Amino acid sequence: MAELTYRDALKKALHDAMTEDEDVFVIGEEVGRYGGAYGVTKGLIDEFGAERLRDTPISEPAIVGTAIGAAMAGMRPVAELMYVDFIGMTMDQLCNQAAKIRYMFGGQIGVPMVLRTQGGTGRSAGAQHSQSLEAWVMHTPGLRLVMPGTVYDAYHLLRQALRQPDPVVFIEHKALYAISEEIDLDVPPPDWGRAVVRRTGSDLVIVTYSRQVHHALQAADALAGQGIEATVIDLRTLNPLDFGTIRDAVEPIGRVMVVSEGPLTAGVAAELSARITEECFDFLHDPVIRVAGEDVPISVSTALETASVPTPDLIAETARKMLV
Amino acid sequence: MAELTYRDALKKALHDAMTEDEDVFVIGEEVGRYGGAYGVTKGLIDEFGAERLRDTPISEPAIVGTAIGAAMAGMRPVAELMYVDFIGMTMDQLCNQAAKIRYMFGGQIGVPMVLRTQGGTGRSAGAQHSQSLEAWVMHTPGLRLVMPGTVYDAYHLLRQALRQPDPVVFIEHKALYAISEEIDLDVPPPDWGRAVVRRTGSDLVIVTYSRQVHHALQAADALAGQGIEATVIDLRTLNPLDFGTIRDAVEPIGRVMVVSEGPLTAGVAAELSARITEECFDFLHDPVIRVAGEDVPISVSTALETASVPTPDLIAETARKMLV
Amino acid sequence: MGERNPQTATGSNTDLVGLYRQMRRVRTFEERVGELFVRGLSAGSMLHLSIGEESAAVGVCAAMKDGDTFTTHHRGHGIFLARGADPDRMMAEIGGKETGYCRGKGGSMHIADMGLGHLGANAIVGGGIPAVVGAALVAQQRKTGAVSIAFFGDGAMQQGILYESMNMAALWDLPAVFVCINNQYGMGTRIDQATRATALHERAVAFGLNGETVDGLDVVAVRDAAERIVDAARGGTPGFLAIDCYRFFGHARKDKSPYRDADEEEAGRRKDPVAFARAALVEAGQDEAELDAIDAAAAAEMDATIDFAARSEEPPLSSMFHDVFAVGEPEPEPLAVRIDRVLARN
Amino acid sequence: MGERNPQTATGSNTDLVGLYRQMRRVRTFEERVGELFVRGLSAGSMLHLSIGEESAAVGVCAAMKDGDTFTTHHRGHGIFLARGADPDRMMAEIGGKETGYCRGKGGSMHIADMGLGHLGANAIVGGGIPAVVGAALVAQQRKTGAVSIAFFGDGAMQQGILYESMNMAALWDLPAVFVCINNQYGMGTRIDQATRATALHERAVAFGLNGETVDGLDVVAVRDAAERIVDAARGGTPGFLAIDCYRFFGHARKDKSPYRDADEEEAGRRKDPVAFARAALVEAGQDEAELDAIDAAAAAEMDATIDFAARSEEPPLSSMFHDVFAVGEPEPEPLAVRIDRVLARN
Ligand SMILES: Cc1ncc(C[n+]2csc(CCOP(=O)(O)OP(=O)(O)O)c2C)c(N)n1
Ligand SMILES: Cc1ncc(C[n+]2csc(CCOP(=O)(O)OP(=O)(O)O)c2C)c(N)n1
Ligand SMILES: [Mg+2]
Ligand SMILES: [Mg+2]
Repeated sequence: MAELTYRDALKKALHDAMTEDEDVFVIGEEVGRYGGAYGVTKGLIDEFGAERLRDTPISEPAIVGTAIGAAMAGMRPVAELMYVDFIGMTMDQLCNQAAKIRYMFGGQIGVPMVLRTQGGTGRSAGAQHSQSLEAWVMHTPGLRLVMPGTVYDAYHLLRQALRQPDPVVFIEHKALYAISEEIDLDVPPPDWGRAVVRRTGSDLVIVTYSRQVHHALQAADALAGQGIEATVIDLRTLNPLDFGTIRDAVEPIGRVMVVSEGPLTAGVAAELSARITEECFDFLHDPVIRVAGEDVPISVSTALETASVPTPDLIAETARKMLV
Repeated sequence: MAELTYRDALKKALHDAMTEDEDVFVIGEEVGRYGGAYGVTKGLIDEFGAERLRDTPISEPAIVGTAIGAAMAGMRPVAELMYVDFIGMTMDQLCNQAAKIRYMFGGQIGVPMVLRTQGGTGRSAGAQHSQSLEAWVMHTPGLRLVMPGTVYDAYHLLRQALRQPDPVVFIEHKALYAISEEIDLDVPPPDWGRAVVRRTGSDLVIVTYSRQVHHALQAADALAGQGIEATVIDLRTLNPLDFGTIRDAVEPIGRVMVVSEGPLTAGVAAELSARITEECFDFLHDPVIRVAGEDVPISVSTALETASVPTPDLIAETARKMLV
Repeated sequence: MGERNPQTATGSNTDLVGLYRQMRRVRTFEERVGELFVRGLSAGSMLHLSIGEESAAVGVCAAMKDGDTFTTHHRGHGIFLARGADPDRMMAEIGGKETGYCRGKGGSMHIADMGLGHLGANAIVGGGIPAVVGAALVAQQRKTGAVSIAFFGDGAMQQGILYESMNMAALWDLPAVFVCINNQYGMGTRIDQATRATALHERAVAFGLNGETVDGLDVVAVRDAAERIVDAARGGTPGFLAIDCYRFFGHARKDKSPYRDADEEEAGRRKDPVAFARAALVEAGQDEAELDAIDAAAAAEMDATIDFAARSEEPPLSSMFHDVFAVGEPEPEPLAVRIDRVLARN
Repeated sequence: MGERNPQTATGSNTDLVGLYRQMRRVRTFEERVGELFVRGLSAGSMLHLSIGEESAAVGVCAAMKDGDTFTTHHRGHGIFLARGADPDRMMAEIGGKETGYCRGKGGSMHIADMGLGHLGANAIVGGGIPAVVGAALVAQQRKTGAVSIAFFGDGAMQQGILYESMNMAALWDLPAVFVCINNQYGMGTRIDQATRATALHERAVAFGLNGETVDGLDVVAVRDAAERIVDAARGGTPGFLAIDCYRFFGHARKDKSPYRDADEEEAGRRKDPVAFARAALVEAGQDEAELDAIDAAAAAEMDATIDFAARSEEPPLSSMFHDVFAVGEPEPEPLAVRIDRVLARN
């Protein structure tokens, strides 16, 4: 058992993977000397050197493209995008190249790279540094999508991502880097692609991922005090999506809230809502309720920023309304 | 009344807008001398000159960025992306800049530009030239999204788009350019943002847009021969989304299929399904059924290409199953 | 076109005293931004100070005229101020307040003002560059005589969109100027760790632009170079200007620059364009008391900005739904309203 | 590293006869692609012929060695063939057939073969360029001695990603080469309508690369220039080579090039590297009958490709769900199956 932060768990995952497999290397802006904008790679350069913590110019499209080429040539790059907000510059390389190479080339070769990045609100970083863009990735066939919400998962999901044969987009949450947990990393993780039930309750099911797991658990605690018991599912990976775990929780309860920090319209919450409705229709007492980001850009004003995405209060309040 | 193709209706819309408003100009690859990869702008350069049909280098990010600057400086650019598949290179300019400028700058200024492009399957153009990526746009607050399915709409929606104060992404379908209709363009169009019921039937509602409107109508004809009557709604614009028209059709019938050419997961069909379920839950006999693109890249093989997206057969077959 | 320097309400900037005054105002403003942060009044820590780069902002703006437009990078306070911004509204924006230029939505990295031709600061490295191509295109077509200037850092020299934009500007003979404020660093990366091609203007020349590099120590030299480049652009030959300077402090407020050594930093900070201008003025016989008065006026002016920001209100929550689309368009439905509607089944 | 030209099973390519043979094979293959289209056997009309550009493909490939890797643009048939591709499998791929290099999923614009180091053709202009930076990085780290070459057209010179990629290659001393096949046109846009900077290699030089331009008329000159550039890259100095040639026909199969005049086209087609090599050989005393035999062999070889493609099967529908992810991973559930499941409520 050790007390570890999310940040350090990620660092340890990179450290351990790089120790085990000399083909793993990190490439991105400020990943080496600087140690990463959020400190995830701090110190790794001392152990592994500048070739394996490769600082790049500010050239996001070419960073992703370089990782693709390196992956095709046999190595395992971990490309870092400092903010997921910069993914817009790389969508061609990511979605037209990395995601399609195995398919277009008839299965000849894959692109075993991990694109590490971070998103979400929480630092008054404004409209271009606070987004949750996972829906774009989830919509693209050929990409895996991982969004760890806990320290333990930060470690193990990154280790698992680094064993995948296909490109993985790994999105951390900027508001989670400092959280810490007492964990035993030697406890074997769930299989790749499995969701985890973080809390069990018989009144409603909350399906979520990344930072919203914490918001949901906080809300669930508050609700428990008022006699409402929620099950909280942490999806952990959005592709693969573990629908079995969702179904098992939803069918006996029939009340579901899906929570995502991304904008409501055409987002991850829409997919979850549609899928749950399709597969569990006869069990639902109410429509699946989406609690998501407002359909607005994120403001730098802290007050507006906070109100633009789901809060524990909104989740709890919504749950109460669902159970009236 | 005149017989017009979708291609020529678009051309006429540009022509008429450029005639009325000298601030309207077209900018993009091969829009001038060449007349557009699909011939939409052919001949316009003769009338309006090379400044208003501005051929550009192959620099998609800067084309969109240039249009943004020109729009902010007071003109009305129509930027053309030859294929929507190239939008990946421009997602930063489109979604971090164009979409957010009004908001980030506190309402000081808007970006009244139209990004014209085309997508979809139908020409064995392979994985990087056949996509339906509208979900990425629909998920981005601040962007309007127009997807005309008919000749009349091609004309009027483009005219309306060119009067919007905000950025509009206008996605044509490559398989529609050659369709033709007898139309009277002087019939005033529906208000901006309104859906249209293309066909009325009392057994199920099909909600769709762009080329799939035709597939849905074909399927509806086939179904009619078998005693099944479908209502077909053509959304025309995905943002704004005219939910009222959907609701009015869905509530009395309670059976809904949504059809979209884009990949199923986290796509437009998911949003429509979620929204319809939320708002019409008590009226639904069955879950909303999504008929969408398979979660695969598009192949160049015609056989695979055709089978990768909804066909009239699949729509009809699904409808029959829904009514068993 | 108007005269150069519409911003000099407080005196001509074309003489060195005026340039000095503007640089001092910028320097002092940035110091107050630091204070705002320390006092917990800023919205977040993403504050990028342009201390050490004042000659770039002031020198280039001295070459601009009424009607010209520009975009900046994330380190753009000094440029906007030199161009005539109201420092109160800037500071309020940095504090995320309703009285700010963007009503508290934009913050330090997204200040803009259409009245002064500021088409926007940008938090995407390179993101604001192509907009000047569009603005220049409009100036050319409408024959307004205006130029449009993109300001960015040395880090943006490695963003492809710069080359696409410069190529278009050259191809179309646009009145566009690309100004690279080379403070030697992009976060922790020194320019020679980002490229082998450190003679930055040569890249622009290879694309067919007018290109120069100037030492930012001397604001007069910067202004003169900027006048050459900007005037040529006004005449249809787009240009590029690199201004060498040094980022005195960390990348943003929390960065202590551990990646560079103290000696280098000390030497870098000796390249101080404000001190250099002051010394030159004194050397030329300028009365020091007058310079002290300028400094004092700047201090008073900028002190007031903090009070203004502190006194200003946060934007109302309802403003969250404004300005996604134009006024008059329906606003997005707030989630809570929507959820109530869904649960009420109507 | 191996010898140069692993592809020359049919004879050494380092002499002009060998180079001629390869160019003839490319020319003849492309002619057959045209036939495939006319006969309705191709998958679509997005077929981009490299007729007129044979010296670029053959000359550069002559400088490559076993283990080298490369990417191409959409007009890459000739390059791949010169590198040793099986023309049958190429033609089958162009026809969208199961026996093709990519099992009919990729087609003309997405041919690839890992065995020959072909990391893939690309339908995105510029899209394949940065991958060679990655491949070169691996070659450098593993000290394999290989180079990685990006082939692209003059149109891609205006894509920003090229500059980002070249900058990285220079910064890291990578064994990477950027080859621009300048056929003067990007669709209907002549190079001087796309840029003011038509001395293309100067841009690479400004980024710190080795850069040259060579006339593509003479394949020997191309090969020699390619050897200089490629050998230097193998030694850690990345390079850029522009090869001047002319796109003899339209952009793709349906384009009749109405935007260029007949005189220009005729003059352009006189810059025929195949005819030039043949004339040079004859001049040097080469027996013409031998050259005729080479031509005949190429014709026979390439005729057979059409039969092969025509005889081959379409890929089975089930293959639609293969290769989205690696073998062994669950495949996407077919929509029809899913719908049945939903409607059956299980
Ligand atoms: C596209 C993009 N990539 C990375 C970043 C993160 N970032 C912000 S500023 C910066 C350094 C920029 O350096 P430079 O352009 O020299 O400007 P300076 O900060 O020195 O003024 C980086 C990497 C960003 N904001 N946008
Ligand atoms: C990113 C992108 N933009 C535009 C296109 C459409 N397009 C295909 S080929 C081409 C011209 C390319 O010219 P060049 O690079 O010179 O290659 P060439 O066709 O002459 O071989 C264009 C514009 C594309 N495929 N990808
Ligand atoms: Mg800098
Ligand atoms: Mg070309």
